Amino acid sequence: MSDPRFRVTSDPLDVTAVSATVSSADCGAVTTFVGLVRNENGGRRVLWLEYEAYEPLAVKSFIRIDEEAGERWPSVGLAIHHRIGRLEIGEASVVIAATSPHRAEAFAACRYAIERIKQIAPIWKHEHFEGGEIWIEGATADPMDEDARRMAFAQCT
Amino acid sequence: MSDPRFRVTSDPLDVTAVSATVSSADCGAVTTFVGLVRNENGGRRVLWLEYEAYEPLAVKSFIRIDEEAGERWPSVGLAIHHRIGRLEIGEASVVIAATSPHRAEAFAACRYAIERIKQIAPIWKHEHFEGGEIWIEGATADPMDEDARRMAFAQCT
Amino acid sequence: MHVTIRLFARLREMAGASEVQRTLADGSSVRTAWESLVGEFPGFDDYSRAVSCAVNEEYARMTTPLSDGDEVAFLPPVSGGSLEREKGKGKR
Amino acid sequence: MHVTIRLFARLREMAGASEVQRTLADGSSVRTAWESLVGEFPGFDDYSRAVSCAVNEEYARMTTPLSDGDEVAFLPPVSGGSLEREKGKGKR
Repeated sequence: MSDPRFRVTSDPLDVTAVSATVSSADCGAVTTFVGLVRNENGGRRVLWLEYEAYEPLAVKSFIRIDEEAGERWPSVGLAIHHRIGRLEIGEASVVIAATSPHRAEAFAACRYAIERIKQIAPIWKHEHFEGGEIWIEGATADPMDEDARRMAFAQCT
Repeated sequence: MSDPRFRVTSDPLDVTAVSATVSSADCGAVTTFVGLVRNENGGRRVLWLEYEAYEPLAVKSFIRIDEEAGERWPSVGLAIHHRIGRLEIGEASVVIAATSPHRAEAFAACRYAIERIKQIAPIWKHEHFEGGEIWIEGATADPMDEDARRMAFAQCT
Repeated sequence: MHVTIRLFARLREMAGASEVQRTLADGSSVRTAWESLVGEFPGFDDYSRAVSCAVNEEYARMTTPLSDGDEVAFLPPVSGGSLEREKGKGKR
Repeated sequence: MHVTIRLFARLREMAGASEVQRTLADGSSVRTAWESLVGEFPGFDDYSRAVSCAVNEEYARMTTPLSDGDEVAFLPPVSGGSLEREKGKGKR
């Protein structure tokens, strides 16, 4: 059950380690995406973030995203690590690595994964800014929503 | 003259170090591309590669690619490191990092950079495979070729 | 039947608990569990249209029937990934 | 005038040198330098259509005029980046 490719953790994320879980001698391209905590959001001066997850379902959502990507890009290896707990400015909240013999597929699958994480992963961020705090609320998590999935694919082609 | 973002080196490449040259507190997204030496190419069993560069012009070509990307995506920070010399299977030949407040631009600029490197950077690979060796020859390097540049942009949108 | 309800993010804060227990009538669905919370915690009803749910660590529907011992989770709109391109859709 | 010519990859191998010196007539262009090599090294002419060039570490054209002391570089078709998606266009 504990696949090193899909993790929710309170430890700092390591791009090289995430990439290593999907690298092999026949892969020519590795594309990674790293989401970092910014010092500004919607005009607010951000102090730090707190990420919360429904951990077992979050890991399952990553596996689901990998399966969706695998239907479209069978040659791609995908890994997703998401951090939880308190994160300071500049720290990585999410790391995605996509490997493939060819670069086009690696880029596409990496982009697809971040779009889908934002749509369906049961993870929430609590923004602490100068003057207050706010729960950021984005998408209603519905993995069966085909329109959302099509929108995610549309970003990748 | 020696900008840490643009390097041609015989030392192993480090994704984290390349990303660090373009990270800042207002950047929310980092996209990287790593090209790895594969064990197979065109049906040949690859043993190792040897990369050769016209180093000063290669570094200038990276600066040029950054300027081209900056015209299209002004918020992006771009770094390109390319390795030369003998590389074993699984080693990184090129690392590109693109940072931006927004993910779409980071993905696009990273993809643009690898397309343009293949088009114009004065770098050559000598493939040593089981049974022989071969110089891989791709594109005639012409940075003024607007058709080539349009083709590179077309991969990113 | 007896179910455990997991709450996250702003729902957790409004309820003052990350987990609550409920005894529901046989034949209850996820919706029954949600409505029991809406009746108790002011503010929950604001989420009736946007909330999603899971049963026993699998995504579910409001119509999913419940059994004794189930773990139900209510998920406010999610915001994983990173802050880039967020447009401040959050509620205070 | 006197120029230095840098050669790379297969051109370097065919010439057996990474650098050669040439004395050219005044008014010579990059093309003059190239033609002096084509006359000397068999195989160079195969590259006459695909080669590109640089003068003093800047991209140039075959028509670019040369001056005494210039460094001219001839660049066979390039293949930087990585091997993915290559389709074996190389020559032996």
